[in-house]
Amino acid sequence: MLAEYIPLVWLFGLCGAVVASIMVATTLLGPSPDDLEEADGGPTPKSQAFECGSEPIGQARQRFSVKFYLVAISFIVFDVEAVFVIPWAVVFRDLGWYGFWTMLVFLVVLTLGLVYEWKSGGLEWD
Amino acid sequence: MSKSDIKKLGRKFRKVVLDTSERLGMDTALIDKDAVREILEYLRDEEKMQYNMLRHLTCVDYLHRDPRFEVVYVLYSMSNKTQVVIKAAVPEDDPTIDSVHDLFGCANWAEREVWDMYGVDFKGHPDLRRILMYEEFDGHPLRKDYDKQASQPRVELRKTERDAIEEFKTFHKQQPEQGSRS
Amino acid sequence: MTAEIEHDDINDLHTEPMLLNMGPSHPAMHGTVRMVLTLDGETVIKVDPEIGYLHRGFEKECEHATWTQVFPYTDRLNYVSPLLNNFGFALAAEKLLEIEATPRCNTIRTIMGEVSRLSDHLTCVGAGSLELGGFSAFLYAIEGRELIWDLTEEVTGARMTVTYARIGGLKDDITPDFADSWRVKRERLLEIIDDVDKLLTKNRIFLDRMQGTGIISQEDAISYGYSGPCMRSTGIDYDLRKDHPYFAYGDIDFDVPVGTTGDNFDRYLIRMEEMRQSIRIIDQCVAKMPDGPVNCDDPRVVLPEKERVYNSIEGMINHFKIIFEGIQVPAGEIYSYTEAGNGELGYYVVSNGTGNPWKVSVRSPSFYHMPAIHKMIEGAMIADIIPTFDTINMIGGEIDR
Amino acid sequence: MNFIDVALIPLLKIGVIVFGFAMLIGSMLTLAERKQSAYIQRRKGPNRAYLFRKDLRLNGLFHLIADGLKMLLKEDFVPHGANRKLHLLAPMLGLMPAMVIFAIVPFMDYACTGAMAAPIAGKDYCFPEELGALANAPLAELSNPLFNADLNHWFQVANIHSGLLYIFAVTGLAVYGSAIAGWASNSKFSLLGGLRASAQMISYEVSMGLSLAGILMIYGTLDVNELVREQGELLFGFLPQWGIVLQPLAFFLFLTASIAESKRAPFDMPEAESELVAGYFTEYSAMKFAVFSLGEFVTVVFIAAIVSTLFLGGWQVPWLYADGFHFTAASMPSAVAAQQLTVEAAQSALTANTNFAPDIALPYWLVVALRIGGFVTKVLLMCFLQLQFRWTVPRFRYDQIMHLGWKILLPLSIANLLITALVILLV
Amino acid sequence: MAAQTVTLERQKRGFWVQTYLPEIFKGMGVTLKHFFGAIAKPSENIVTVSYPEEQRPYPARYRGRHRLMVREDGQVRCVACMCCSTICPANCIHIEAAEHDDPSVEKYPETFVIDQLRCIVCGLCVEACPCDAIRMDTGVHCSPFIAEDTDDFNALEGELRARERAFYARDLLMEAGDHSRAVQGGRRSF
Amino acid sequence: MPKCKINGKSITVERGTTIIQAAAELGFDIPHFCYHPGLSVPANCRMCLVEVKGARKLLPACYTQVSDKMEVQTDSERVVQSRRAVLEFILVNHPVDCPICDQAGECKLQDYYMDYDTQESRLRTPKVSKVKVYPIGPEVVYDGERCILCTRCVRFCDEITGTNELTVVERGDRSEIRTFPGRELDNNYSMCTVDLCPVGALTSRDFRFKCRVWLLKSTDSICAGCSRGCSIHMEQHRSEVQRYRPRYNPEINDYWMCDAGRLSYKELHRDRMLKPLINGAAYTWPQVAEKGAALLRESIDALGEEGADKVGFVFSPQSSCEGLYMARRFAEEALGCTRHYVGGRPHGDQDDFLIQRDKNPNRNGLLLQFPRGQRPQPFEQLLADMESGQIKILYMMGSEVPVEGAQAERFRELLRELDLFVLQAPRGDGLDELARVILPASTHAEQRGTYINCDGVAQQTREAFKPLGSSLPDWQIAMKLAARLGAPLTTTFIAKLQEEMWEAMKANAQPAPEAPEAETTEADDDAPEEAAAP
Repeated sequence: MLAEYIPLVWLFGLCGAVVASIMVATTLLGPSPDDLEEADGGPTPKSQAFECGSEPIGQARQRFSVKFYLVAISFIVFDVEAVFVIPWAVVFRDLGWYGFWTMLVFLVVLTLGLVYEWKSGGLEWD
Repeated sequence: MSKSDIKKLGRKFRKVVLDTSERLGMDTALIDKDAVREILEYLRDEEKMQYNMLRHLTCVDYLHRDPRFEVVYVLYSMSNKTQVVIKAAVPEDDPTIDSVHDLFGCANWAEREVWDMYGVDFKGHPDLRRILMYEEFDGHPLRKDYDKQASQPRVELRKTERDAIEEFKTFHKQQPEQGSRS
Repeated sequence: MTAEIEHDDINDLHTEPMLLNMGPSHPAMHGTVRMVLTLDGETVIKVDPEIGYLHRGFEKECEHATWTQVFPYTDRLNYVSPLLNNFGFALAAEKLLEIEATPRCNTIRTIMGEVSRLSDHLTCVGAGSLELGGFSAFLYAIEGRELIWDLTEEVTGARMTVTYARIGGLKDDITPDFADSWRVKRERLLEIIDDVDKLLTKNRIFLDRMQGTGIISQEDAISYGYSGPCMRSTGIDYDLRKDHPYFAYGDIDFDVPVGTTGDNFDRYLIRMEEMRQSIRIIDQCVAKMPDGPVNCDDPRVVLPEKERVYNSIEGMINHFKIIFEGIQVPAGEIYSYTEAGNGELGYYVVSNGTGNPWKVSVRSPSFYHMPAIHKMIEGAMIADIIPTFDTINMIGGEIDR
Repeated sequence: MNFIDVALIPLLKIGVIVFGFAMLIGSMLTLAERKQSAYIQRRKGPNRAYLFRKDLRLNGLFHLIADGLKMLLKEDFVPHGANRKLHLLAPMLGLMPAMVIFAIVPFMDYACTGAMAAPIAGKDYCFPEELGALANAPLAELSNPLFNADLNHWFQVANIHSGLLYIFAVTGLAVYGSAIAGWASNSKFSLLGGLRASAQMISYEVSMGLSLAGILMIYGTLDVNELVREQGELLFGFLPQWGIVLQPLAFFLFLTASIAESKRAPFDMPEAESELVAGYFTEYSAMKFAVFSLGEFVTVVFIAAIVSTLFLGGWQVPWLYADGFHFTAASMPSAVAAQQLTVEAAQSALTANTNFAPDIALPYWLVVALRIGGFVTKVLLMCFLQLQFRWTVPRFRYDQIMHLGWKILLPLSIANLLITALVILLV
Repeated sequence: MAAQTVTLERQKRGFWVQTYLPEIFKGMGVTLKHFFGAIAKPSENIVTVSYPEEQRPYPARYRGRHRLMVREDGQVRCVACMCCSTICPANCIHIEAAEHDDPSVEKYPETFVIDQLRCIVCGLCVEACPCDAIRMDTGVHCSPFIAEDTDDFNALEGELRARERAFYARDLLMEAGDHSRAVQGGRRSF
Repeated sequence: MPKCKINGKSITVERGTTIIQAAAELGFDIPHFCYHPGLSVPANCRMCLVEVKGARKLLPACYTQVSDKMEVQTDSERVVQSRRAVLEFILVNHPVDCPICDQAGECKLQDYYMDYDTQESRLRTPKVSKVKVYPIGPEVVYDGERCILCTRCVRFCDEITGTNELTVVERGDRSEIRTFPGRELDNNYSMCTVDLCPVGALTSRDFRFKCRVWLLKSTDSICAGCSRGCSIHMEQHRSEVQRYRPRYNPEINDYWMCDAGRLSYKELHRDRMLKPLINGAAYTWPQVAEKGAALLRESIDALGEEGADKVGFVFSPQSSCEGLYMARRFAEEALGCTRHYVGGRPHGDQDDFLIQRDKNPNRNGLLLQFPRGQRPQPFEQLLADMESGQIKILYMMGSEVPVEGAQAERFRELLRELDLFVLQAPRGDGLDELARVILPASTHAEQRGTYINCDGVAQQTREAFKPLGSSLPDWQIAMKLAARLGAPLTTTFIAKLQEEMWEAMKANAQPAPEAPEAETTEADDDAPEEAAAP
């Protein structure tokens, strides 16, 4: 059985090697950057992160909007749904009406969740 | 139409309207600079005039003349389609005048430009910064005694960036409800 | 329950505001403006536009130039429609000199002005599409603009920096085959406008981006001195060509489109419609082009014909005096206004009676549109800045002067 | 388990399919996109690069080489304050998933080394030369490589039974590339781009998964090869039973969701150049930058491949079966009969009944070639369509994308699922 | 009333607009039309001009590189009256006058240099010339660089040389010159 | 005292005043070609015809004297008509020469054409050809076609110089100005005819084709050619003086100036030293002040107790009073030097009109810097002192020496023997090779300064352009060095310095010379006060 997965091992290995060698190649072949750091360890104008030519204000790595987390949480809920639905779908013909009703209940519960999130503004962006 | 407006203005504010003229189709009133808010507000709100749009705000530097500056307000009436020009004389030794940014929204930037270019200080302006030149610029370039070819030393780092960090901090402090829940 | 939730939780879902410099070197900032944005996630809380990156000292230069030498500078104000700036200044100087351009000159100015307006609007609509990701519509519009610039080049000798107007007239008469040239280009332009229309106007993605974003109210528009398509989008029919006709506009039949809500989509629609109206205006002008001289008959102002200059001392003296002294404009001051691509282009010109203007102050439409941008952007999302900023059509050369 | 099976054949397949096809088409697309957009926009497009002679330009073909070399020789720049390791890792994570996902894309059915493969009810069966133990097995066993040694999956890197799950698994990985790139760069534009990318990709993954449920219900398998085989059946006796025919809504849902997954216009929010300059790869240069865009293009090829596989019949050429064209179901044994037959009975039924001859008989190698060609054509067409799409429509706003994903695609795919279930049960 | 106001009514979005698809297909139709048009008839439908090989003809009025007209005897027409350098808004014309051996000429430009990089191509100099000595109708645009010379940019020295090449001196400007029909110094009789 | 009305305005004038003068007093400009206030009045151009009430014909305003109750119209229709006619006549034979004519830009003909004529040419016959580029004198070129025969030049030679070289020959439209046979226009003031010529018929050989006049920027200044110090317009283009033009000053030079003085502007740009040098190495001013002061201090100290006594200081009568005042204070307070000498150019020719024997413009100013009795000694004394070794250190202002020939050679030799030679001058004149410290000073064209001429009239120069190179006005150099030598001269602004200077000069001179009228003529007052660099 597992023999089918042997090509995958090869594939992952090969792709990884190719991508890594590209990375190494570009680092080696391109001109090596210089004066990326001021004497005090600060960035030179060249090595500064891009902010339209102005000096960046504040930190780039800060807490970002909670809405992004909301999406992540919603994703978990609905991706779990997908995880349940897909095996069910594959064997759906065998399950027949019984399978339909059970899944309907499951889906309704989840859809209610979606409706609640929708109504409470969890899917709004401003 | 606006001719009578300018006359009416002259009659109503006899003391502060120094001169009126109508040359080249420009209905102009020269006024005392202290009355600028009063007159502009009157022109804007008066039922029959409704000069509700400030078309242009600029300043002219008449070097060697007293008063040296003239701040010019070009007003337009949207309903009557007429225009008047109000000029306020500003002397060289006291280059200040009242701001009208709350009467006309566009005066905000226009006044900043006049400050930048001529150094006329608008009292009551909320944010009188330079607008076209950089903060560190020395002098007011459109004054007639500023040499056209004058050059200024290169500025190493612009202060505004630093200020923006300060501003960020104060913003953060003043409006904690806008910040994170902490 | 919903309301409760909104009060208790949603408003509380803010995070640290992020300060972001958008511009000056940012693809959507038209090269020359910087906006310091305070962001909450994707929402803009506060915007502080900063201009001046393209400041060239236009007004200072003008004070040191002769009246004629100002024209090359005006080309560089709104560099997308240089002819309109040219004519605006010519009109101001003529008002000061109290001379009138000839009917033929006025008609040509009307034509070329509208040609420039077409290029302005095509650029604006195209760039708007580009910045929303619709690259093809942009390039179709640019193709149209190229056609227009070809036409401009045929007439003026240059594509952008035309220096075509002169006080009291024009550099040259219109080309003899202008009408034919226009007829060909007009067909293609209409096709292009239709293509852009098909790609954008009813596309829901485009509608979602444009409708209901960047709204300015009538009161704000008046208070901030809005003009042009931005003013008309709010429903106020403020168009100087209609209210105070100049050049040949008084005799020409055209519509002034106005919007209803003052949002980006209205401004887009108005520009699309104005392009069609411009074509209509040019058609009428081409049809009834008056004969006669182009330059007015005033030896103080207009250079004598070359034939006279080469062959008679009188012409030569006249020529010399105008060249080295400049046109002597009588002392006085004037606020002269024309309807440029973006709105009211005013020149406040003061003369002290010499060959150099004492002051030339430009009321550029963009300079009056930009201060109110916070009214349109604050509370919207970052992405809304893009169409809003575009339909305002800020032109760096014009705002920074 | 010999060396040839374990190493040589897989490596050969990887070489041809992943590097020879996916990567090649992907990198060709970089040029194709520019050329195509040029023609759309009445331009000429890139045509300057030349090889050896100045007039040897081939209309810009050498830009492929020139651009690659240029990217390779550019300065590799890491901004100050960036996390160097993650900064390096991110592009690799951007390209890797797009490449490894090709493992399960079937370019052809198994190659039958035994007796002539023949269609029964729209499906090909490979009869071994010697039926042997299979003679009494149900017909379905013919497709099982455990029993039928003559099945050779030469046209698919890994013949995994749960191929679709593998797809979901690997696309899930793609999020990391852009998210890490956005965070590692220490730039606000990158950060916003990375956040957008991750939120958008995970949002659309839900719809993507659910929109496929209908397909799964109909064909009842997770094996990609089997899915394609099922699509060869004829509906109403003449219409190939492709996914798009049975699940038109799911087709649009899946296409939309997968384009959104690939972060291309009109879903290119994470890299929206007019807002975020270049989004999560703002701070990337040289080949690192190119790897991101290469990843994007390989994803385009992959999406084209998977959409073709799931909805456009994969390697199926309409009415073409192992022995030639059958334009109606009447020229094949019917499905109900076929399923109950043993292998031996089926073979004898096939050979006995002259009615089951193909309408146009073709040699097997030609059928193989046509099918591979057909699949490649479909993939290219879908690539073209995606590129065309990009040059036509403006881009969404960020909240509109989330709106589309959560409020339109998700409910629609749930509805699609239920309706499909109902239809299946009722019909 | 010549101009009238027209209010642009906003159409309600129909169902099909809301479904995205028809309008997107319509848009695709436009782009596909152009795509196949460009492939089928490149000469008509591709508007790009591949610049160095193909060149668009400039219209007759096009203001290009300057040229100095010459007299019948091949000498420069210019008499160094400085009108052009006076009116030039960019100060790009530098003239040094000198006394000519021929008393009928009297004055000629010993040095006449136009800095083509400073020139803003406004054409005022042509208008200001009282002798028909300077013209901009060459139809060659003011590029001081020649394609083969781009290698010079590798070095600073090369850049400086390139800057120098932008200074078009009298003889170079005269190369494109031609006889003018205008009479020098005026016709003496009519 | 007749009282008349011109254009409706009344004025009372002295008897004998002409209409043109009276009108000018009222601000009415009557066009004229042949009339010149400094010359006799021939009334031959007919340009200034005005309408006088009661007179049948138009009367020449330059000639007609104002009488009581006269009513004059200077711009009536008739007058303008007549002017147009006159101009048309003049232009009939005028060549199309503006492009090559130096006068274009200050040409009366051009001005009047634009003001009064602006009609097209009606000429249908050939123009008369006359002589062109005729060398009428060594400094002046004549163009017969441009000449309008106003005879100003002829009258100038008759009345002012009395040399009588010029006359009008031929008649009618063939008339030309010529010199008498065997002579040429060669006198000390011949170039004044160029100024006088209202058109471009007489042009200066020196200024010819050098620069268009409309590009020139004019500054009021003085001529430094001799101690007369004629008032001039100094006209420069791009920081280079192109010419001098006499400026009307009845106290000094009226309308005139001599040719030598007129050409003396060349001195301003000849052989300029533009960088401060110490031992041949160039430095910035702060460095030079530092090192130069140290060098002076060391050299003085090296000479022992009596070191200061061996320092000689040469003052230049070419410098302005301000420079000399500061130099004196510098010499006395900072160096402690008491041996003062006078440099400057040697004497030359003189005549009985303007040219003075003393070729230094500010000798009077120099002398006034010192109290009577302490006046600096002559240059010959310096030579003697150097010869006898009493001077070991020499600080010299100005590179001119009033000795010539062998003495000058000897001076150069003596300079070589010095311990230290500091030269503070605009020009090197060969002395810069001998100096260890070179301090470039700016000329009178580049600074504000006061000069007192041979008659004791003080005049001010103004800054026509910024000092060339790194040169500085004398007074600023003195201040820079003095600050480093520990004896700071505290003045920062030139106005304050001038006040102090006048106090000192008044004290030194009895009777005190008058401070100059602030500005003599139409002065642009906006030249910023230059502040000494701190």
